[in-house]
Amino acid sequence: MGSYIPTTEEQRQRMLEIVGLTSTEELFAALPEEVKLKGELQLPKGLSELGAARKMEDYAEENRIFRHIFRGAGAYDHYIPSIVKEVVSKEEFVTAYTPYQAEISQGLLQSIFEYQTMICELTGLDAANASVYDGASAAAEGVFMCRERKRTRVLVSETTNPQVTEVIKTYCHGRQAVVEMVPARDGSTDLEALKSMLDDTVACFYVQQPNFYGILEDGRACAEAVHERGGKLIMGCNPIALAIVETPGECGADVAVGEGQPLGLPLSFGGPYLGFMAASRDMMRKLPGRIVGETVDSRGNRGFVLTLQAREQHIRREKAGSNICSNEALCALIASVYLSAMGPEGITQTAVLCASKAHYLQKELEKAGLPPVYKKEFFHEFVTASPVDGKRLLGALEGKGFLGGLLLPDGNLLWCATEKNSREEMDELVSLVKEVCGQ
Amino acid sequence: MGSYIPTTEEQRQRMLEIVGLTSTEELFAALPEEVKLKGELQLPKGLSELGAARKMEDYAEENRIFRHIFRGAGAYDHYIPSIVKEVVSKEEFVTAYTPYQAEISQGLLQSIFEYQTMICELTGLDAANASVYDGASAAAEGVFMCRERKRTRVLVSETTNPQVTEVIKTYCHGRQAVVEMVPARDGSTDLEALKSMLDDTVACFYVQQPNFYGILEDGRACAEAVHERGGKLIMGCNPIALAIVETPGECGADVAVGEGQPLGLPLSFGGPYLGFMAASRDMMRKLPGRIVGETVDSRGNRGFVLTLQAREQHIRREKAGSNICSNEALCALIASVYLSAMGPEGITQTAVLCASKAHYLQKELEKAGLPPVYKKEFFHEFVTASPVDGKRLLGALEGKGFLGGLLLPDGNLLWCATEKNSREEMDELVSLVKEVCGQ
Amino acid sequence: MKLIFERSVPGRRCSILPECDVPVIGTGEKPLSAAGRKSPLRLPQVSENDISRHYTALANATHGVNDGSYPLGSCTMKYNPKLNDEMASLPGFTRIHPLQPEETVQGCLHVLHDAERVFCEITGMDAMTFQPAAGAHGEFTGLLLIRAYHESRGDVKRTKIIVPDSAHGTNPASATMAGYQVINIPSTKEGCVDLEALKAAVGEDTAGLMLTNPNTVGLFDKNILEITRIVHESGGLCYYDGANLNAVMGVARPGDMGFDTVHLNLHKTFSTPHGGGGPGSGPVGCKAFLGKFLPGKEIREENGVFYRADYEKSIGMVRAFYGNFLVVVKALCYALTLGAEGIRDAAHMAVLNANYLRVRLSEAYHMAYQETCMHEFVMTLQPEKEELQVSAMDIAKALLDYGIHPPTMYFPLIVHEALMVEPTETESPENLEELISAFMEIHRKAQEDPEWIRSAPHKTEISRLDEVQAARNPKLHYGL
Amino acid sequence: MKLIFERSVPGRRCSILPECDVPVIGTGEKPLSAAGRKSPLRLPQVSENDISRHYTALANATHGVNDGSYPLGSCTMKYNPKLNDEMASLPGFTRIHPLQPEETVQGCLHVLHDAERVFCEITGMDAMTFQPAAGAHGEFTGLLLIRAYHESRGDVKRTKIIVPDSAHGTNPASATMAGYQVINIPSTKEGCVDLEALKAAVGEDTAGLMLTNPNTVGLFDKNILEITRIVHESGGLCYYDGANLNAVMGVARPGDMGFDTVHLNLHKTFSTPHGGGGPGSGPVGCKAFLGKFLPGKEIREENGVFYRADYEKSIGMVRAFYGNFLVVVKALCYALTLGAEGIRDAAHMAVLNANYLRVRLSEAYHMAYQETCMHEFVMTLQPEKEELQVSAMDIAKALLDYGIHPPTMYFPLIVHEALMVEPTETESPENLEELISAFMEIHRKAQEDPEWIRSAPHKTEISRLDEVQAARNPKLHYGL
Repeated sequence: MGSYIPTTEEQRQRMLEIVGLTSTEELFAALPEEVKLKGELQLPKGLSELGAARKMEDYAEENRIFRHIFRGAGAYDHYIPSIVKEVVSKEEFVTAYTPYQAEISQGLLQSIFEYQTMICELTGLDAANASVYDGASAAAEGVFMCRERKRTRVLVSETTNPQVTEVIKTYCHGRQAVVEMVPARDGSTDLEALKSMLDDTVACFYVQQPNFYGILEDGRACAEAVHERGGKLIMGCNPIALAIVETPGECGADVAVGEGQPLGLPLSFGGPYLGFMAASRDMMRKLPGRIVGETVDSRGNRGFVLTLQAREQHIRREKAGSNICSNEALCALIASVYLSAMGPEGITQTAVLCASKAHYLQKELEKAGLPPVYKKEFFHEFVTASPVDGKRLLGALEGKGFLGGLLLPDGNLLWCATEKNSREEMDELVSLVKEVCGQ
Repeated sequence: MGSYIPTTEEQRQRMLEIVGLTSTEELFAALPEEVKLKGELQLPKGLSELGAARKMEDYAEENRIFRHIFRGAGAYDHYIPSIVKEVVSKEEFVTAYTPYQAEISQGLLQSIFEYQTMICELTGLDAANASVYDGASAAAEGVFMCRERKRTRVLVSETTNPQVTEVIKTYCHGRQAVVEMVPARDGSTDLEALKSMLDDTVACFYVQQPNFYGILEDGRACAEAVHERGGKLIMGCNPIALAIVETPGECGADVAVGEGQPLGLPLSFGGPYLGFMAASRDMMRKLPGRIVGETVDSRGNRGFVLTLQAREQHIRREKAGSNICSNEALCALIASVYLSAMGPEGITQTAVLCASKAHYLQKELEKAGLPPVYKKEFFHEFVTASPVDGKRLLGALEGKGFLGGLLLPDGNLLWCATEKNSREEMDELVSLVKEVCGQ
Repeated sequence: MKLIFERSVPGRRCSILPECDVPVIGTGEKPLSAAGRKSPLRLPQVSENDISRHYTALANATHGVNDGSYPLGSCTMKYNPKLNDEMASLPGFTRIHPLQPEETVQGCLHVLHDAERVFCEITGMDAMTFQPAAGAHGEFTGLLLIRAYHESRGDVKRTKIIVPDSAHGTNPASATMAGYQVINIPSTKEGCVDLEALKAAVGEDTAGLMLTNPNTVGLFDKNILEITRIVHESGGLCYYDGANLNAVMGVARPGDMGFDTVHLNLHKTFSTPHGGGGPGSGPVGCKAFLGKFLPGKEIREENGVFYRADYEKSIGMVRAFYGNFLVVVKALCYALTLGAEGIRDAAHMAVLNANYLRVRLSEAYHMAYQETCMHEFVMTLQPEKEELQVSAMDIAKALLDYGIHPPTMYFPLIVHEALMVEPTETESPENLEELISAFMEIHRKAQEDPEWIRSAPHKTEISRLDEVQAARNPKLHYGL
Repeated sequence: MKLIFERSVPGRRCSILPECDVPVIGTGEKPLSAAGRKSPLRLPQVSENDISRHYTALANATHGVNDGSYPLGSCTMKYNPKLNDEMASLPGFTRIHPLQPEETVQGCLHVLHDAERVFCEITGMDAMTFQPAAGAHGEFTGLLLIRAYHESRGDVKRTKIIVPDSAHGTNPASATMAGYQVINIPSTKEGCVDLEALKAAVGEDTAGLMLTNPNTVGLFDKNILEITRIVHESGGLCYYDGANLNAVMGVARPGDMGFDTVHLNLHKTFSTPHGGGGPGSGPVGCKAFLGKFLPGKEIREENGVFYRADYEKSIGMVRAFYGNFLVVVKALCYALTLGAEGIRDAAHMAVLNANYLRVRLSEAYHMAYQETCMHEFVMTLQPEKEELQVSAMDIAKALLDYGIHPPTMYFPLIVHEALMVEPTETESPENLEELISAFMEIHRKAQEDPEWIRSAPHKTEISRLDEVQAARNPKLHYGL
């Protein structure tokens, strides 16, 4: 049995004496006999550290690491600078709790304040929170922010990542908000359809930028249409893309949310990830979760505290706008360090590299017989048809260490390229594709 | 080109102005034209961080990691507790220089003081230094400690790790010290031969415990023999074995040295490793390298400083006993944390596990047709004969992910087992051996 | 301390990425879109050295478990074994895309599968989802299960969730998020459920009850079987808030107390680090009859092969993918290390430490309840407040000068001037002794020099902060 | 701070290893040997939590490059890029046994091979060994090469090594270790080699000269070609101490200055962290004619396959295996990142930073030399010492209160009350500004209140320590 208990048997006895008991079992005398567990839990015998390490390594080795990844669809394989890993492994950051005691948590609080500033910069909006669970739950929380008594309809573009849509629906279900899908046209939101669906009962419209197919949506047109009918626009954004595309702020969005995983978080089979949220000044006090604000201490020094807590569940209880308290603080720290290491030039370079590689790949795949399905502007993902069965094509690639595009329900493939994909690697991918497609 | 220079072009210009120059080239005006490099160094173009990471990963992937290691011979595959890696990756420990400024280096100094205490405990001697380069150079430095004007002969047991012997010889060459080998008999030092070689010209005798063949030497008998003729005994010890075998102090050795790699350092293709050194009180001031001592500050608080610096080269220059200044401080820290995590029980358990596994393996290999060559007590290494060509046997094992014993020049094999080798793994090894040996 | 933005110098940068090896798109003459970003991107422009020193300074200004005791009630700030983090950082876990083909993620599915079995056994549940990313997220998920259950039976009149007034604030907030009306019921003097009040509250509109046991004052509710029976008889279901599981794991199981669904805080009970407020993991377990409603996918095994299957009537997803997977890896590693015996022993020691502290501190402080506590206990500083105008907050702040993280302040709401203390099982007797002597010294000083305590802390870089100004005139980002 | 031994509690432990799965030998009734250990093994008995907190406290009491500027002359305390450490911790390097078969260590041999090419190009040498583990170890190795060379020619009368009096103390110590007699020659006023003295010193007994250039006062010796010519003409060889290479890498090469052998301090010039005093790496390069004497094995490549070969007349090994291999990995990663351009740029910036600091500090401090310096410069506090009784040591200690690591004190020996300042290229102008303002403020205070400076530091946990007591009555381990 492994144990992290420092107390020796002798010390326990002494402590029990002082408490006035003779055995630890007596500590549980208040428990009715009927609820006490008879015997032991049916679990394997505890392991030594070496034994546990072996066991966990065995699990890890049952997975297959792909050296070449061309799949995104919500989780992106970006380069993580070494300094990011170094900084976020500092024990203080890893082991601290939520910074309730501001005087001994200024480092953590300041890091969140800096993170909030960076998210405001990326999104072009006025206020950001300290993060939520992931991009999908951020989208759902964003929708909750926009609900008003008479506005119960929630519009979501069909071009949204299906997982995000599903989470929005799950969150809305309990509250009887009606989620309706705005149809797509040639891979992007059908603006005419959107307009026709808008009325005074619509709380908000959620659109993803770039959308699930990698295509750039017309955020400004969406904002105009929605605002015209008094609704709110929520944009779900890829944070890397924000370096080179119009920001939610520039588009006129009310709320911006997104999955922060591209900002230095490893793929990790889907989590922990990072939901970021920002809002215009009007919506600031509706932001869920923790928010850090600047203030002064009793000696006039600048300091930081958790603020606007009056919104939160531990004060408002059932009247709170959200129940969230634990967020993804360490992931937010990762994003901050990542954005600092990249800087404005570096993050722009990342975006440009992603776009450039994806466009190169798209052209080369087209030559190899995989025509693009949509003709619109895209960022670093795109959809192609496949002349052969998609599963067979992907299987052949996997055999060579390539994780190809995601097979969509309609048989098309959703590809992704990032700054990590070299031309050489893409050329190799393309020749493998050619082989399978018999060119 | 990658760069870690923070200064921007504009800032450089401003600085140059203040210095009174117009270009950085002018800073080098003092250099004769003839020595200035014409053009650029002939090196590959500098890489981005991502590019450098790729390149280094490519190197690493050209190596083959063995999952099952049964080879020692100076580098041992022990389990490294997780806390060890965590502690020694703390930036302060990694990036600091030698603690010359004691007031802001108390942490580092204290850690070395603790390390010295642990080495004294392991070896049973009175004083230890802050470490030297590795076990082999520690042995050579130990020999230098024992040289006296009229004693120029250095005896080394033939059962010593050949690399250690070679380093001792290299070190002694310049100083005209004569290194002579004391023959072995049935795998351990021939005590009678030793006695016959001893006289008033012998400075010291170096014996390894357990010796290169894994066999336990009679340290006490060596000490008695050497001391009778006024020489010194240096024991080169495996630090794990010291938990269960007679210590150099108990044997009466004057100096103990050894390779500290088993104390939490990874194999790392041979380095960085850790040379530890300890000595009896008489020899204390002859210890080379840095030593930390306890003292008090001007307010009476306990504190630690580098001490006995009068021995060292930056004060004594050509009269110093050794030239060593950089040591292996971070490796010494690793050893300290390792020994703290293991504790007396844990380190004893490690030694017992090593011995038990090795004895099991030896018996099983014997059954598989690999008879032991020596019949003496051993710790966790032992020599067997091989009924088939050793290279062929090892090659077959390597094909299955097993790094087998080391092939010795005489065709025998030197095997090693540690606490990491499970019975299951050893049984698999043995059945592979049986296969090859045609049993 | 400077902000990272205040260290920024125009043009300074790290060199992370290589030049583009394909035709460049998205910048300059080849903009990606007419609607390119126009506003400047004012991120910090710093060197790697700047970053290293900046975050070193921030870390030094952050108190972690590695800096000292952290007896923050209800948060179970135990020591976080480093092995768990090391294992979660294996490339075989971190480099796995969540949408890889099933045969290439057998290890991940195996982890989720085994974690489900282990944590079901500990809670006495039959099935479990790891999608929820935190405790509150788990509560919400559990309530959606309850909703789905009633809806599946066409029982649409059940619109109310009963919550004791001593509950964590997340409980009522989660109930509201799940579309329920919250019925608060008062606690007894002992902080336990008032059976009469409960009986009065239940009815045909009762969807369920949310409860933590041991409760938020650190006592085990002896009437637990009666409580869950009353709710069940009304047709409602019982939800167990796992925040306090550390006290009873291996000793008693929510499933055996009559609960139908439960969430765990892996980041509390199973020693995965809190990360300054997350990522956590709030898996939700349930009895077999609720299993078909779980979110996400079920992980099944057949002949050693793991595969995903749809739940029959899933409530949908509450998060993308599989939840905070790496946190689950850490918790599983921890649970496998402890085993049945170690898990129970941790609970035993957590409770012994709490009682030892309670008894020792009773010499100076007033305990809100006199009984043997579970893993935590609540003190009331009401007497000190009245006599010396020294509040719970003042005592807490005074502890900062001793390098000790204060207990939870002003919770639960039912105790005035509350300090809730939870030492956890990983604090040694020597650490407890330090804690006790700090508490005692502070109490003594409060008598001798109350103003000194009221103006604490005195040794921290930053003194008490003006929270009112922060909220009244919110400054939520750096004014670039 | 408590010692780890003072945190020890009998019986406390971590649970690292599993039970034995084979018959137990070596303990109890089955002792390994009659001569088993008898004395108790008094190692600390602590929990993992104890260890985590103990070493957190020690780290907090240790100043690293991550804590602030570190202008320690002659030590080149530049920023250590994290990538280098990350790469050196790849399992593909750390999990390789040094005695694995050649075909399974191609990556390691490839690293050594490429590192040899890169560092030979930078130094202008033809061959290089990575066996030496530190600078002094390299010096010793280089001198053994010189010895082997003369011996191979039967030239046994060369028993002397010439060393300038400004040299690092390791130079004469290394010469002695290699069995040579040391001839100290004086420096000129400029800290350079006195050509006349050199000419007088050389002769038939000259084995060689040891020199660093730029020299230890931070000046480039303009007569370098003359110096090496004089030595060569006497039949001696020239050894280059690479401690100061950071100033001239990519600008001038020791090989082009006439040196025959050179050591590098990878842990200085090539930015591998110092680790509190090691592990370092002191590879030794040499001209072709010395190559056959190198220690260890030569790494050769044929058709992309790397293999080891014996040097023809090797001096033997100076360390087991291949040296501090992981340090070489870090240095190679660094050199590949910088490339030719970056390496030269680092030297340029290191020299510019030093000169900028020198010029700015000249406003208050007295410089030992007035010329344009290389990467470091020497101030003399002799005037302050005489006028105010404030010493170089006092100024250094006063800097501690500003969070700045002081410069090297009292070196070189030829300058009285010396402070040797080396900012390195990775300190930003803002950091230099902080350094300057600290130096200026201290200088001002030294005039106003010299006692305050003499009793510095004032803000550190520990004040000045009694070094005399430590040496007189050595207490070198904890009294268990």
